[in-house]
Amino acid sequence: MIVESISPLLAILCPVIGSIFVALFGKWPNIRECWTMLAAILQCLIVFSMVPTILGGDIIKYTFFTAFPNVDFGFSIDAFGLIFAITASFLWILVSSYSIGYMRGLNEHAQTRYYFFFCWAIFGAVGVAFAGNLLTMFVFYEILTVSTYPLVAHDQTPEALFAGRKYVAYLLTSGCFFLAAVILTYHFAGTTDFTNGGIPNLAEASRGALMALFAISLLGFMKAAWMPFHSWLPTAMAAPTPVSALLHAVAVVKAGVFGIVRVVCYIYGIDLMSDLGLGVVLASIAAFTMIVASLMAIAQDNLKKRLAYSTISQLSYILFGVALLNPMGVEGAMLHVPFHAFMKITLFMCAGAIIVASGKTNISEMKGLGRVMPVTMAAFAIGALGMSGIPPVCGFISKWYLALGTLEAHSLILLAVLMISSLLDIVYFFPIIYTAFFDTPEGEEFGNSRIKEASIFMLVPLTLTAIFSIIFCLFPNTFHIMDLVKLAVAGLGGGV
Amino acid sequence: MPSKDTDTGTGKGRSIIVETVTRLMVPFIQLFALYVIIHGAGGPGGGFQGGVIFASSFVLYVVAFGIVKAGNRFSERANIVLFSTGVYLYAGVGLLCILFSYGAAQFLNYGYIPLTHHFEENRALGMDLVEVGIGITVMAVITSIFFNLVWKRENEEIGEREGED
Amino acid sequence: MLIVEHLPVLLIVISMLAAFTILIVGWWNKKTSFFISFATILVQFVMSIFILRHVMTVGTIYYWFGGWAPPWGIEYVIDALNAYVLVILLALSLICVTYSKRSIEHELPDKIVSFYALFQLLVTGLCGVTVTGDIFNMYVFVEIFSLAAYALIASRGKIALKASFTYLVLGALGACFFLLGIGFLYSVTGTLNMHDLSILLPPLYGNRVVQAAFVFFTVGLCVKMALFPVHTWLPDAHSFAPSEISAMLSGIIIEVSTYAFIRVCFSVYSLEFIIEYVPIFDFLCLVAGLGIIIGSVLAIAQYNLKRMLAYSSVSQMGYIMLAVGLSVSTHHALWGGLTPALMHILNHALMKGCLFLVAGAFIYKAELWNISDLQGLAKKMPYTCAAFTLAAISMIGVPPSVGFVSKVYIILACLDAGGWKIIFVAVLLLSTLLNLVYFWRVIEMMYMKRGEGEEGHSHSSSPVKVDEIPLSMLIPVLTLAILCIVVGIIWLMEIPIIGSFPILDRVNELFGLGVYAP
Amino acid sequence: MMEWLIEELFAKYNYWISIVLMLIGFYAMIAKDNLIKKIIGLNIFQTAIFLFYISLGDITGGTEPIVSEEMIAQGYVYVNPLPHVLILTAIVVGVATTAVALALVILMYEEYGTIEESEIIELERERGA
Amino acid sequence: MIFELDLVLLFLVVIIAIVAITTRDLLSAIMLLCAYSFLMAVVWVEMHSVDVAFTEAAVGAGATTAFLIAALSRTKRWEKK
Repeated sequence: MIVESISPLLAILCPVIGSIFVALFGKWPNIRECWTMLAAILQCLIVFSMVPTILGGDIIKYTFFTAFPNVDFGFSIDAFGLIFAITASFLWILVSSYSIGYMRGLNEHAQTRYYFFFCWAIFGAVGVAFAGNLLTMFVFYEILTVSTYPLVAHDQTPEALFAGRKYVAYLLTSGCFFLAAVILTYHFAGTTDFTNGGIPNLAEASRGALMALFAISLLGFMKAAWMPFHSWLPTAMAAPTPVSALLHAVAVVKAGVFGIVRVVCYIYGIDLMSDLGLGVVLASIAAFTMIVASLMAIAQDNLKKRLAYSTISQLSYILFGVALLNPMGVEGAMLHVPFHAFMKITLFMCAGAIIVASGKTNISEMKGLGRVMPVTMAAFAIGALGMSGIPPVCGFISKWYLALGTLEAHSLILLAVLMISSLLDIVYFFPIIYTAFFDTPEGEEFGNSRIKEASIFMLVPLTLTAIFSIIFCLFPNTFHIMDLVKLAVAGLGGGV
Repeated sequence: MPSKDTDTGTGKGRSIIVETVTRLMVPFIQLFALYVIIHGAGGPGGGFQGGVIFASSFVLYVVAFGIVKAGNRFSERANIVLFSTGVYLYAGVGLLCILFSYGAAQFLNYGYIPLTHHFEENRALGMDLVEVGIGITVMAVITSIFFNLVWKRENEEIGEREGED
Repeated sequence: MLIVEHLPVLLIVISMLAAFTILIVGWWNKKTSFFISFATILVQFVMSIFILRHVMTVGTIYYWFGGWAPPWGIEYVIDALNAYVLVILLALSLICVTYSKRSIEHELPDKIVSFYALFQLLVTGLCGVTVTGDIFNMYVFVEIFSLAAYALIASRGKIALKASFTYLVLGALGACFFLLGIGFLYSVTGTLNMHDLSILLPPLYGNRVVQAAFVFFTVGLCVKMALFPVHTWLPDAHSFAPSEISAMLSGIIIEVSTYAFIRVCFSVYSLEFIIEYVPIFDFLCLVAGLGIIIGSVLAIAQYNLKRMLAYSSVSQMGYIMLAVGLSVSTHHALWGGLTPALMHILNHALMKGCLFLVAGAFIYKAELWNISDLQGLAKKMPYTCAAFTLAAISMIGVPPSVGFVSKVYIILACLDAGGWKIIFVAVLLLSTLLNLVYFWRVIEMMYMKRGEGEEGHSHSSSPVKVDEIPLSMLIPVLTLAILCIVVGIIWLMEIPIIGSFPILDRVNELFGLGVYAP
Repeated sequence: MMEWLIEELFAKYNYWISIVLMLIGFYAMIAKDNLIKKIIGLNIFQTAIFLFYISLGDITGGTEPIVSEEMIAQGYVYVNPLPHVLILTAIVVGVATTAVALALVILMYEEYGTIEESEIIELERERGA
Repeated sequence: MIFELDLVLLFLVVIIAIVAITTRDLLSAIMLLCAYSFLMAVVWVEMHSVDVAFTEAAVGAGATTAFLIAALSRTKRWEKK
């Protein structure tokens, strides 16, 4: 059933209005940050208020106008969209708090601009989550790209500028492909609405055209950082850490992955995908990315860079799960969206806390850091465990489903890939934990304990996300995530 | 002719014969121009040609007496007023057509201007008026372009105006 | 006759009278010239809106000059196409004239009077081309606005003179070709009225003379609208003219020439001729496609901001001509026919108008000509830079700006046309990327580049003083920038309310374009 | 063959001549370096077009288009007057163009001290560098 | 029209045009242009378009020449090679 409601509009307006107030109160930091927090909390509440309706099996719709025949510009929220929206809006609160600590701790410049575009980035991300069709998604996707540019290039050092340029070049290029994909889809199918089980008319197009369209769509989602189009992500780590945390663990990259899942499950539909044999293509890309990115992560000494490569690898888990084209796989993929977000954001926030507290960016300098920053490093350890898929952290759950999915697909090769990749995760995360806790510190800084834990603004969010990562494992239905995923998967119909 | 060899500004090296002939010729040229303007509706000629001929009389004057003297006789300001007047005459006649017919007739539908009691005569008179307007404009514009081309003003504060049609 | 039916001619007459009034009054008081010009254009703009309303509600306006019936007298015809172009051109003129007040006082203090007189003459010519229904009359008005444009470009002096002269020679050449075309048509039909021509021509379509005339029209107008291989006059002229004139040149003048081309193609000739006898439109598409790419590539190579924008205009003209070229092979009710082309005419006027005015603002403030001079300017001129950014991302085609809408429509038209024309989708996307390269460079320079000695984490503790352009310049710039977004949303929204765009639909209906293929 | 020649080449000689003149003018406009020469070329080009128009309106054995009622009644054939009106307008346009062009040339001479296009470009390049 | 006269005049026009654009002395080029216009006017009279011929004689041969010479007086007489 379809419920018309303005709550999506309200949710999307929160960051817009927030951004206006942020700009207006730019001269008074405290008030400015209050507005950010307020907008974040309000948005989160509105998003959560939609959960019961969706769980009741309804779809919330809000249409602005009809842009083309059969293409509305508007929102249509289903279970999968809501998962992403919950993740983004909930984490925004935590990251806002974290940003306050981080930006003040480092005494960064142009903070008003930072908060302003932060709001717009969330606007884009939640818009992508809510979008009811490809066109709407494209609009918000591009807004997301443009509004994150000032965040990536925030430092305005030549290095940051280069990162920003690379970022924009990659993502707007992919935006062109996305646009082409939108228009071609419309041309072939007559609509771009996300439909459970795929758009029926699309199957009428020729096989070659559909394959080409799929390739174009994939290129359109370079935000998913699949190899070989990943290199913008590690470069973009020049951004301030909260930006990396929220945008490069949650909003931007997840928007890309989210888009691919949308295309696979809701535009093509699983049947059509397996008919065309595209699942194998996607799975091989994902598998390749998983392994190679993990290997590259091992080689990094810079903590943020290592986390970035880890992100690339983990994002491909989601693609991998979808590419399996069976319920278990898709379920694992969808679960991995929020779970990975929580774990990765923990890791990034820890990295940021380390930078603020000690100024250290390289892993080799962190010997014995766990002794002076126990809370941070403990949270980091939890995140790392989760990444490697070790219980009792939520990464375990999603990986479990993914593994079940490979079994259901009767593909031992893929299972092997998954296992190898998880093993590699352990290989690049455990040395960090070991270095932090068990290596003997060098130099005298630690002795004088000049390094302390970071401020409470930063510590609380990262502790919270770490705790949530564990809770998600023990009670996967927190925030109704599990229910929503089940609902989304059940709705896919077809061969699922 | 104001070529490089003759200094047009001061009128140096001018000849008494040229001056006298010019003095004699100018009125006749202008008379002829007026004839051409008025005669335009029924034969070769018209406002435009007449205007050009009229302007050529000033060109002749400049050639014979030098630009400074000519410029004093026929100032820039007078020129502008004249050619604007011409345009006003032309457009005004057109607008009067609309006005006098209370919007029933089109622009330049001369018959409706109550100059006489006959529609056809009105039309002919209206046309003549328009021709006169055009003649004045063309004369002034051509003269002014010529003056502007020839005259190298150093200290005078007159904007460069290029040819309006 | 209703008074609104007199408006087409009054539009021209008051504009012309204003030009001369400015000259006379300017002798006594220079300051008044601006106000006369502004008031006139404002009145004209209001008139054009009434005309548009009349055309849309009642129907086409026919005006017989001097009461002479068409084959003998000059006829003014206003249908949906003219009315649409008329409103756009007067709106942009209004914005440019508002902007020009301070900038002309600053740049050409001793030429104020002649500037406004010529500007008014330019507007007269442009309006004249738009309203006339007589092809020779159109030629005359084309020449009037061209002459005014040459003089206006030259008014800046120095290198602009050279640019203006080049434009003059090429423009005169184009006009001569146009005149030859008219002569050819006249020789076979004996009439100059467009409507008459369209009735008399069809039996003669096989005639070589008629075909040659069409080619002459095309070549002549292509020079005037700076289509790619004959665009050579454009970069110099656009970059050295005073900024408001650059905005007019880029936003209106070449568009009005495009209008003339559309008029000749579809009102004088017909669809049948273009499709069956001289299938030139496919060729135009190719040329336009090349123009899109080459214009963008050349724009990347520029370091002078206005010159970059000028090359970008070459590429944008390609967009419009591509859309015109596709118009005969598309059939969809929404993006079929001339809809994308006309849409982009408005969109380009908004975007390029804004960009050139902003470039002018930089020159006004501190003689900043080059892109590298703009370093960190966003702090000093926040609103101007914001306007530039809006217009620039609109050029790149970020939704929901106007650039995005045109791009989507043209791509849909390419797909609709089908066949080999699908390659233009790739061309358009590639051009988007190239646009991205050269506009992003400027945006980055304005916002992100730090000035000298500002390296590292210095927190701009000494805030840069905001030093904006005067309000009378800022408001036009911001208006255009905001319109870039608002109009984009309107384009996207208009469709469901009335079914489609009434004006553009009317145009397509008029020319029998974009009909659903049975 | 001979007939064709007479038909196509000879009988329409004024069209051919007007084309030749157009080409001469075109050549001067494009290829000449001197700005005044370009303007002269422009004039030649325009006048050639006018010749073309006049040829269109001309009728063998016609008279001037200045007629009265009784002349028409007597069966006088007069040449088509409309092209003439057009040409008048076109001449106006032509002279205006020439005037603007000359004004530009003079201003350029004051700026650069030359009226050769290539020299102006060179000077400008030196200034830019 | 008189066919022979016409032809002679037209050929003369062509020759004058060619010489006008080739001569290096701009003053003579201008005078040749004047002659060109005037001969053209004669041709047109011959073609029964008196009105246009009259205009061309006044404008082409008169005003334009005057303008060109005026311009020449402020620039250079000789074309460079």
